[in-house]
Amino acid sequence: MTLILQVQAVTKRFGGLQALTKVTFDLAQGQVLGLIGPNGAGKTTLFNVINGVYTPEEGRILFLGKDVTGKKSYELAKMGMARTHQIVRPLKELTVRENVIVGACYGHENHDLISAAKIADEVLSFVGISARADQLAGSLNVAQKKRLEMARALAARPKLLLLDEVLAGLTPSEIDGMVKTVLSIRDQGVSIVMIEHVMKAIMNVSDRLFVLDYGQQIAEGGPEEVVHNPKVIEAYLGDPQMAQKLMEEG
Amino acid sequence: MKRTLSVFFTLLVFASLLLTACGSPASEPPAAPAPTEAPTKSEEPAAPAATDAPAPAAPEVQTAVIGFTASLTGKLNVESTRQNNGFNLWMKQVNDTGGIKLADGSLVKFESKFYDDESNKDRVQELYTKLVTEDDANFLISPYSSGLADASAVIAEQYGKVMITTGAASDGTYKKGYTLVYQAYTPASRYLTGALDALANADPNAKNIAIIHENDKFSTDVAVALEAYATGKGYTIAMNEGYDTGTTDFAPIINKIPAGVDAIMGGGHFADGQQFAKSLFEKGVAAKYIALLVAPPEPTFVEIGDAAYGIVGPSQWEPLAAFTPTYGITGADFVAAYKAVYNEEPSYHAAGGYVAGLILQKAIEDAGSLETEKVKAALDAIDMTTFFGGIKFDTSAEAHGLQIGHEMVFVQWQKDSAGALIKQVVWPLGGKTADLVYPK
Amino acid sequence: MNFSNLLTSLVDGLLIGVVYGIAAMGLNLIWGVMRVINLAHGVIIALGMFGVYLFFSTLGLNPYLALLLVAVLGLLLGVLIYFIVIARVINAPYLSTLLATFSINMIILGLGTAAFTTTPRDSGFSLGNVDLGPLTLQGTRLVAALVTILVTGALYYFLYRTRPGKYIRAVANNRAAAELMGIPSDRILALSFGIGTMLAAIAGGLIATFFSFTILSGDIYQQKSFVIGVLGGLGNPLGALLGGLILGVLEGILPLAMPNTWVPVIEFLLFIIILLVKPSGLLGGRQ
Amino acid sequence: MRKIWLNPGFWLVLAIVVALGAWPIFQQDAAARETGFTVLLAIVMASSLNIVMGYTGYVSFGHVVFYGIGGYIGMYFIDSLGLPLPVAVLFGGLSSALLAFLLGKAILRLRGAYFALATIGVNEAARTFVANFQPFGAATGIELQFSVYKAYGGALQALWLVYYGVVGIAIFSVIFSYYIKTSKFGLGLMTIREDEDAAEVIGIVTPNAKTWAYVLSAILPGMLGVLFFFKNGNVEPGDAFRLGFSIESLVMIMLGGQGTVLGPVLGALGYQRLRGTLLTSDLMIGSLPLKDFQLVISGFLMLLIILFIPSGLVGWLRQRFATLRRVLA
Repeated sequence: MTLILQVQAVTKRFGGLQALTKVTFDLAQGQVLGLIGPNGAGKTTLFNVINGVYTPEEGRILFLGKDVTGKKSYELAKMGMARTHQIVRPLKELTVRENVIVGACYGHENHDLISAAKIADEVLSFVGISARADQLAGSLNVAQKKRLEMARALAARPKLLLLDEVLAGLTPSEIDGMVKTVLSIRDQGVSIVMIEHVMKAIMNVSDRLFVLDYGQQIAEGGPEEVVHNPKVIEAYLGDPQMAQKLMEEG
Repeated sequence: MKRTLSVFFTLLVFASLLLTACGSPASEPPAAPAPTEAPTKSEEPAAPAATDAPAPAAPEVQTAVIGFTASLTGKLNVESTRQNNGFNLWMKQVNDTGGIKLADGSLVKFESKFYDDESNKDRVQELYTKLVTEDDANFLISPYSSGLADASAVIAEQYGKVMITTGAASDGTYKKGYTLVYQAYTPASRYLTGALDALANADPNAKNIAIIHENDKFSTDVAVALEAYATGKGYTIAMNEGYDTGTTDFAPIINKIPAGVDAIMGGGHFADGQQFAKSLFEKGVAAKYIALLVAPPEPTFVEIGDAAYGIVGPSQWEPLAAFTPTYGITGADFVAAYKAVYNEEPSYHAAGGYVAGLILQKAIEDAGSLETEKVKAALDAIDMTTFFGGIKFDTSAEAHGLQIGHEMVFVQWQKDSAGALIKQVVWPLGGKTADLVYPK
Repeated sequence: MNFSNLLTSLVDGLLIGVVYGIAAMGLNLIWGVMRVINLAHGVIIALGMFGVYLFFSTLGLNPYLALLLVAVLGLLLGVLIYFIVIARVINAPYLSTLLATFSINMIILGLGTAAFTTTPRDSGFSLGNVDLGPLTLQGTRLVAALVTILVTGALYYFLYRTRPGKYIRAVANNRAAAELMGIPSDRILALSFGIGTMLAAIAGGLIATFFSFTILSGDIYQQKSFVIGVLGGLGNPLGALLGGLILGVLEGILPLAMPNTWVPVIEFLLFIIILLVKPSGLLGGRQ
Repeated sequence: MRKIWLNPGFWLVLAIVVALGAWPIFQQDAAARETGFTVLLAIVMASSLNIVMGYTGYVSFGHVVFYGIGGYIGMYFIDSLGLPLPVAVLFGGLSSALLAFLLGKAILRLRGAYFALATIGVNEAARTFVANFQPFGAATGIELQFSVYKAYGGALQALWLVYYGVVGIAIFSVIFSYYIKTSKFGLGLMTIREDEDAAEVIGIVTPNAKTWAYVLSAILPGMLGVLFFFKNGNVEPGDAFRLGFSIESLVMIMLGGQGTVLGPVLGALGYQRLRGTLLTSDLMIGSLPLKDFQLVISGFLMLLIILFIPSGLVGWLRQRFATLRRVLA
């Protein structure tokens, strides 16, 4: 089993604030890792560090077995990493198709416009927004924008996909659709790290869960094992609703 | 095919667009004389001069168009406006007296055509080409500054039109090989040399001078020529430095003036010169002699009050300087006529505008023709004294058209018996109205 | 170069620096509160010059009394410009605000040139000189320094001690949050723009008491204001005074060490370098 | 779809520029040529600035720096080294590109208004530096002898030659502009314009893309500068680095519509014809000539456009009439 991503004792500080403390985990090829934790636990920061938006103060990140600590986002993209943003970032004045073409053009396969257009059409129908292809991206609704965001990441044909709360703000039926999409992405052999608050969905999707609290990793393992971990429940008690949910689901 | 059709359609749309876009120039073929503007041959019923013309056997009257651009907006608008006024005064006078009689007996009256060049170079060539080809200008007058005059000179030469320059003082313009460009003013190289002569005359022992000038083409040309002239005469140049165009705070450069300097010379244009004089005064700089470009001769220079006292400045012309003209009106008549029309004292820019017309008038009279070649020959031969001073052009190949007959006069702000500031001509001695106050 | 020469240059630099400071203050305030670079700043400075000049030379009003009037007119003009123009583009991309303020500049400049021509004016006003050892200081410059310090103090008091001032700071900090808290952001922004133009007009009025000027003279102060803004921290109106002093001293001292015409080259290179290294300004300031 | 020659929008913009350029040549009319020169110059300045501003989203007040530097280098080569005009024009373009490359590496790190401010600084630094730089004549600038035109068959022929040069550059500039817009590179630039951080995550090497956009926008102004100053016979720092010229180019783009190919062309044409008409108009407002108010009128029109149709003429048409999108590139 090859490791696609290795995060080794990564620490990130903002001024006096310790955002991540010695975070360590591995992700094997073709697996889905669920990243959970209360608000402000440092999940998106961890994505930003993996993705090259921030450089960690300590620790190393290995992608495909190579040390990529401190590399720029675009270098990682060229190596086959793609991500979506928690707050969607459509390129508003471009059409939906153009948005996705950009992803295909500048991903690690480095397509020209014509082959990128083909990939874009495939991906758009895969995520189910082909009908909107010629609309300006700014005119989509939230759910469509989330799908667009995913489509753009997929068009890069990534080896590793970082999904930041792609389910937030969706209706239950939209969530079901999106979960299916994520699973079929995994079935194509793409490794995924996924930040999510919708516990039911993430437990269905993830092979393993990884829990962050105040920048520290407090648990890691299979979904069932993790949600029964007392430390995790304690951490979520700061967020009573969430603790309640965990208890129910457990 | 649909696609081909749409291409075709687009081309059609474009073609119609184009027709409308180019409609206006197309409707006036350039070869035909423009019907409304600038009639080349017509009577002038509206002009009061029409009544002066004797009714029987009226000679043919043609109208010569004199074209130029002026800086109605932008940093040179004052100088430019005065120059226009002077020129218009000349034109009015000529037309009122019935025009100029040519060799074939016909009369020429004048009309002017001018555009705003915004004091920048972008459109100068476009506008001069328009003046020549669409407005059918017979003669041209240059824009106000050297840079713009250079650009317009290319067009004048190309179309074989005589151009009189006023305000384009840089010598460089006349050393570029133009053959039809004639300078009405004393060139930059001699702007301040007279001020040095005046100093030498007043105090043979003052040998230490500082030159501080605006860092632009005109002022730098003046400063370079002055330094060369001064070193040639055994002066020490204690400093020669520029300041950026638009400077208002002169304290830093004034603080650099070494102690023991006898004279400070330089300056640039009006605004900076005025402020420079003011700052020198306020900082109590102890120079015995201060000579600055452009600003001092202007009547509004005195707004700075006591700071103006003792400041010397070169002027192309002064109302007080009494030259005895061999051609044209006297200085006193010019001043009276100008005041009557514009209700202000004429500055040298105003006189320059007038004299540009006067030079053309003399050349056309001598040539008896409006043809460029004949007028050019007449201009080359001019050697006259007007109310403005001597006028004679260099006819050598190296510096054709450079003004060599005219000398600057130097004014100094002095106090009259009542203590009010007045402008006196102090140099050349022949034209002086008062002695140089030295040390100031 | 001797000591008294250096001292003179230093003091001259401080005196002009104060003027630069107040000229930049308004630009900085407007940028800080509404993220608008006001390209009409310079021409409003020039209007301030003409205001004081006209009141003084035609009505014979004391220039400092005239300055008060000019300040009030400046405030009104600013509020007017805000409601007619700025309010409509404040949420547009910043290019719109740049060009909108630039068109205001063109309009005022065109009208100003038509009305006043570009003949330099000089108020001819003087308060005499004060001699201090090797230094000769003009009264008008000292009063200008005093007025600037008073204005800066008043601005500080206003921003930190009064309700509208605190509102302005709240809006500058986070407009959306301020609106949620019930602060009438439109009126606060109008007030800020008004104060910004008022400061420009005051700066112009002060300059008119000791320098000659034309309708185009504001430009140079506008450009210096950019440099000062970057020195003192863009968006920090109080940093402007400090930035102005730094620039003034640099302009005073540098010519002693190099040809005068190289000073602006150094000045603008410094500007670019600071922008690159520390865009929030040498003296920090909010980002 | 991506093939340029099948797109009517490309033909429309090309045809407009070709027609504008060809008109004075067919007429052999000098006044039309000079007007054409001014308009085409503006078109090239606006189109090239549009690559940085419209496509990439970086507002530059320093576009004229490239025009000025190119002009100076070209004039220096003609005057001091006696190189022929076409070579000087090439060198002008290349040196501007080189300058843009170095500058871009430094200042394109800044975003938004900070970049805009830095470009003002660059413009002023360049102007004051050249005013001190002796090889370029410092404040006096460089003057050409009238006889240089002899090598090109006299001033008349030289002016026509310069005009052909400008027509060629203008035609090239719109093809170039269209090509970039429809290329993969152009798509990358527009991604940066829309969201630079997202662009990096997607995999666009933003520092390189921005620098190349800057370089590509600098070449043609550099070439134009040589032609313009050659035609005028002299160059001075104040003419070469006139901040107002950069701002006028921005205005033209805004008028026509930023980010479109046709917009800067129509904007430049409209702006220059409007200014030209106002400057030479004989109309009077009361007792004052209209031309005294040309600055006011231009400012007022510009304000109206910014307030009411901020996407410019072409942008507005594209929004209003979606069917026109294919025609209005």
